Amino acid sequence: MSKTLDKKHPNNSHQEEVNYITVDYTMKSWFITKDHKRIGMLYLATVLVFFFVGSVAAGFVRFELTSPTGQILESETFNRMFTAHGVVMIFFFLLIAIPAVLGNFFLPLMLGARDLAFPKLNLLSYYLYLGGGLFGVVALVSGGVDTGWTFYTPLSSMYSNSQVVLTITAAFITGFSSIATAVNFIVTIHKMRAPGLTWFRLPLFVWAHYATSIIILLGTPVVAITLALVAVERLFHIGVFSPEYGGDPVLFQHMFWFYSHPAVYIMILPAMGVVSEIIACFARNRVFGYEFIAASSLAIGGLGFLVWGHHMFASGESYFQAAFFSLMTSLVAIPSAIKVFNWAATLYKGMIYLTTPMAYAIGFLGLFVIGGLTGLYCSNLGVDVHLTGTYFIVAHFHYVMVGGTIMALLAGIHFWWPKMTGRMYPEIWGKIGMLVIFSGFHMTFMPQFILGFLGMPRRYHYYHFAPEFQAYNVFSTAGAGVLAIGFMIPVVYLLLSLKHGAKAPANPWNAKGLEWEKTDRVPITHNFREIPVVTEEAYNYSIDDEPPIEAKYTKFGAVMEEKS
Amino acid sequence: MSNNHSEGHSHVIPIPVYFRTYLQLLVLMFLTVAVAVLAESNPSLREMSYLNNFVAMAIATTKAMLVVWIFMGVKYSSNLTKFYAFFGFVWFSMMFLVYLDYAFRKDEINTGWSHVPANALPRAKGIPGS
Amino acid sequence: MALEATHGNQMNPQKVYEQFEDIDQQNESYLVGMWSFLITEIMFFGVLIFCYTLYRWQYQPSFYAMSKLLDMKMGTINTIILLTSSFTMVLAVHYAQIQRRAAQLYALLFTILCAFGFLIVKYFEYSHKFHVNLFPNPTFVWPALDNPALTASVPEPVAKMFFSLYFAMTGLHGIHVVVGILLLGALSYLVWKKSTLVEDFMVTEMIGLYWHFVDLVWIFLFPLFYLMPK
Amino acid sequence: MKELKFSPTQATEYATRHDVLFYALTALVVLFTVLVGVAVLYLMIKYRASNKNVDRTKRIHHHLGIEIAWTVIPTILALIIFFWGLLLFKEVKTPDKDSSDIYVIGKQWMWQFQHPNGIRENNELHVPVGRPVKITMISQDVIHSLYIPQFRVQFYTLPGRYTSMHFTPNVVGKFNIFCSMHCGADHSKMGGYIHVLSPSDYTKWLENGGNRFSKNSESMIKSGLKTFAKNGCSNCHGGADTYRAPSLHGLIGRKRKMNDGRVVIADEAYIRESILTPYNNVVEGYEQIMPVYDLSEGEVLELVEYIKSLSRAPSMFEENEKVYKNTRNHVKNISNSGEINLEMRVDSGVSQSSVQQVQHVSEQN
Repeated sequence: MSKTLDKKHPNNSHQEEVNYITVDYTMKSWFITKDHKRIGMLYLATVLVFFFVGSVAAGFVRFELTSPTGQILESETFNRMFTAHGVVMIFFFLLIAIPAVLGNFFLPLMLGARDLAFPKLNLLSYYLYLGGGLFGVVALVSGGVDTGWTFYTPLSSMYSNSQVVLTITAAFITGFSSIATAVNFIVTIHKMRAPGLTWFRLPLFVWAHYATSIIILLGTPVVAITLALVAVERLFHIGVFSPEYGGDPVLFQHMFWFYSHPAVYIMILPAMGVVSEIIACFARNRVFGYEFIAASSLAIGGLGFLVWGHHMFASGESYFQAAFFSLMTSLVAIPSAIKVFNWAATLYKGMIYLTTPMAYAIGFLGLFVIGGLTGLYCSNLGVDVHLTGTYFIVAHFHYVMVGGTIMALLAGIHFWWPKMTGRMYPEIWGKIGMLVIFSGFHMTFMPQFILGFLGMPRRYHYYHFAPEFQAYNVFSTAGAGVLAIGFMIPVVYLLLSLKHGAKAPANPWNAKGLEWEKTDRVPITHNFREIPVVTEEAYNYSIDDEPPIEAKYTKFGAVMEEKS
Repeated sequence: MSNNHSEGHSHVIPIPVYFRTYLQLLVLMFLTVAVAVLAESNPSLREMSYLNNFVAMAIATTKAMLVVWIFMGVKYSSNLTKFYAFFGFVWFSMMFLVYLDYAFRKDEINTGWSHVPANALPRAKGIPGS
Repeated sequence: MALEATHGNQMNPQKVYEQFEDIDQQNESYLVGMWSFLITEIMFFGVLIFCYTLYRWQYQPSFYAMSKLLDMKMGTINTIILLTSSFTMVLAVHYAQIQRRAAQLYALLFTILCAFGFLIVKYFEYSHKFHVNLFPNPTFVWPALDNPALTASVPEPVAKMFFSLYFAMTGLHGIHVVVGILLLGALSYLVWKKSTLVEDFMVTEMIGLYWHFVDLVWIFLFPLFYLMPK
Repeated sequence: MKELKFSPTQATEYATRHDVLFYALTALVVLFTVLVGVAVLYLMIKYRASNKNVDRTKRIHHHLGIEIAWTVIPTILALIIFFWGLLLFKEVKTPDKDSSDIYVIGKQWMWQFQHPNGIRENNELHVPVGRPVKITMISQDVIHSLYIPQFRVQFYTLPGRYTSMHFTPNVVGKFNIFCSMHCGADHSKMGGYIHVLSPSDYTKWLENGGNRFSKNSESMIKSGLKTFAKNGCSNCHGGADTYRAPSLHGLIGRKRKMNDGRVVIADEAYIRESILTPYNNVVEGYEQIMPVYDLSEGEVLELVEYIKSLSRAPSMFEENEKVYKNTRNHVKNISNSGEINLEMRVDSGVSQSSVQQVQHVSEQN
């Protein structure tokens, strides 16, 4: 079970191997593919485009804020910029990134399945996403939207002059893409596990995606119909949240956050799954408290639905409800804390290799711990009345979402890059990139905590009446520059590695798991030559395992076969 | 690869079972209409509005259960399908936590909009003596 | 009948797709997949039903008065129509399982007929509401129907709210009925053409589940809107 | 550049108490971050693969005791923090009995403050130091949020509903007012200053009629009384309960039983609702005969202030009766000549066009 095919039969690098990439080279074969791996790669390319768009908008916002009176933009344009940043990053990047890219690619591989349960639905979900994204781009091009990504009524339903309906349509369609993916994942996890792969042998990545899918299933339709009601209110004057109709705008916030708070867990749970995989692999140790991490995923998924009220402590919601939701929010921190402690304990007596994926995973820990703990301020009734709606919140959720999700996405991409593309990337650049991102991140968002405590409201364009804000804003913008450079580094060397990277062996990290041990160097179209049978627990690592490949073999142009 | 001796799938339910369910549904529907009409016409019953509400929703729920259980075949499906069939209904009830807000907003009563279109409402000017 | 019940699947033409191991796994996957999709539909309508209960709780007397503007007879007729269509739908599934294509086709066509019947009744209801201008648009007329008692007891914003919810909920349900007609129409066409695509009864079963769900929603909408007690 | 500030001024006692919790939380966050950070770094270094000299035998992968420990301890800490926050929240939601009222209308993109004595200010608010202030707020268009960082308080102003907040400034100075809820194009311009004045300065300011902003000719109570008389409220709501309507004297804080069985405590929101949507609250024993009045938020606030004044002291009631009698004649004279247009009246056609951005007549002020 420990030896892979390739080690016995080293690849002849000149001979063309048939895998999911080389099986067909036509454009058409990519765009009508039903192969989950190809769809995953399509998703990867698309989310990166949206990430770029969202980052440019963020760049404008940060640049604008270096001066108390703004730099180049009008207030209306500024509003459209931060809304574009929020909408694109959340609806088209963060919610999609890990599940649709890594989940799509690796869930069937980890389960020992030939494909997801419904491959056509999977392709449809990609095109829904693409369609939603196009609507989003059209909305951006045709003037953008200025309500903030939260679309609070009655600003969005009655007062805004921007492309609210188009943007909502985009989010609505993308929501259905998420639902299709979630249905696919749930069915696949339930029904398509390989023989012997019991629930408690599943990789934690799968557990995390299961919890995520359930949240998507239960939450997404709620926000979809809520936003649709706002659009309908604008178009046909059928209003449910409009004060003009006797409605209550706070009800919109209830319904919106009923999904949008759990949505945070849609972003962070898969990230936690990725980190569990990587830490176990590079500590050469079984994950400490496997059951607790798995259960805490489900606990986060369940409790995550009972905390939405903490977005509205200052909204005039009833005292009783505020207290209930504050309590639940304090408690939802516990499962996350359990995970962090268990990851740390996994390192104990480990055989730790600080490879690039591991570096990113540790970076994830560093950012997520701060992001998670600052959530305590936001859950707290007393403190939140001061902090809600300020930059403190902005900093907090960027620590969770950017620090958590993006670091984990990068970690995952680096971890599985050899499997996805069959190429290695240069280790040294990987670590440099990670360091730049990590420090740039702190530079950008640490000052925002102080800004928030000082009382700078979010979404402010001018602050000439409070000059003490400027120093922090300038520092934050400088950090954003570092962060931007940091994000360039992996993009550059990963793209270069496609051509110049050393050819990766089937299992360069000597990792456990069906996706590493039972597949070809790059998986074939239906993943496995024969359906594997699982006989052992997940993460059955030992210190006697062969180490991951050494850094010198990962340089551009290196030849991998030297190793064997 | 098709196997024709499988146990777990394609329960062919005899038509009388369906027909009986259909009749039950119709009876329940007429019952709920009858209750509503009766409650409307009878002033003494009209006072018991909560009871009427309860009856209407109980009948609706029973009808829904019949449809889910027999017509949608959940009765004959695996436990997994049963779980997913009822999970949604259970989770939907989570939304009613919002009542925690509205039921306890003592000092902050939700009211209408002050800018009610003037032409649509009886004007205060018509009051004699002002 | 008992014979059919035991031997119905003997000439099973179900095809197993390559990602599945066997037909049981495939069928179960479809069922779980469809039900998890229906969960999203439940939450979808759930939001509207929840908003409705909340506002009805807040404006109970007005909502009661407004519900008298709806036609209970039409609502009842529509309920009967949908229940009947649900029944013919299960017949279609039944005949699909035992491979009686002609019977299946007739059952499907009758179901479509019912769906159109539902829409026609709905059309009369809607057009009446539009005619007396009860659609909450900027030209919404209140008081409507020359009913001074109603006007005195129900303020315009609440009247608008009631009809907003009425049109939003029945409208969304109507859209589902239209989608159902499209699905059933495509299915009937394929059955009529003896297409191999629909030899597998699961296709009919899935569309059936969807159609029953549409019925299910109406089962709740009917008492909520038409049979409102004071 | 000014020197770096790390925390905003504490301008109320509540702010001090708030900051204690804030810093306690910060200590907790730092403690756990350092704990996890040090543990991870220590383990990373100690168990690095190149270090062959550590004991890696007897690995453990499950330990129920440890799991329970690190579940229970954070839970307890979270609960402590929660209850601490709950106490603060109770404080920030419960105004002092003897606080003076200030009314706020939020609109795109300005704050209108209204003192009971009739002084109106836009985007600036003058309050005396050391006296509790209760702010009753409403929005005229979208959701805003009145935020004063130095007082550590903010609450939404919602369209169609009163919210309130309160504070007792104890530092003389000038502090920022922000709108912390995104409210459209000029969201960031929707700010201003709150001037906390010493008692002597405040008196001076009052005497000057609120320096550069025009003082209304009459107090809010008087304006409210005028509105009251103009709309004929007094025809039914007199000094005592009549068969047509209950009296409004001593209304505030009293329990009212509705004819549908609800018991409601009469407060500002109740009064507002009863004026604008009388059909929602019909007191037990009365018929729904009160019509719906079309009033601006400003007028409603004045009415609320007037009706509240009816409950303050019996002597005030008599005084008001006197004033009322005088003004009724006065109002009658005016209303014969034409309709009174109060300053803060809002265009009532607003709600008819909801797609386009509605232009309010805010420039009046």
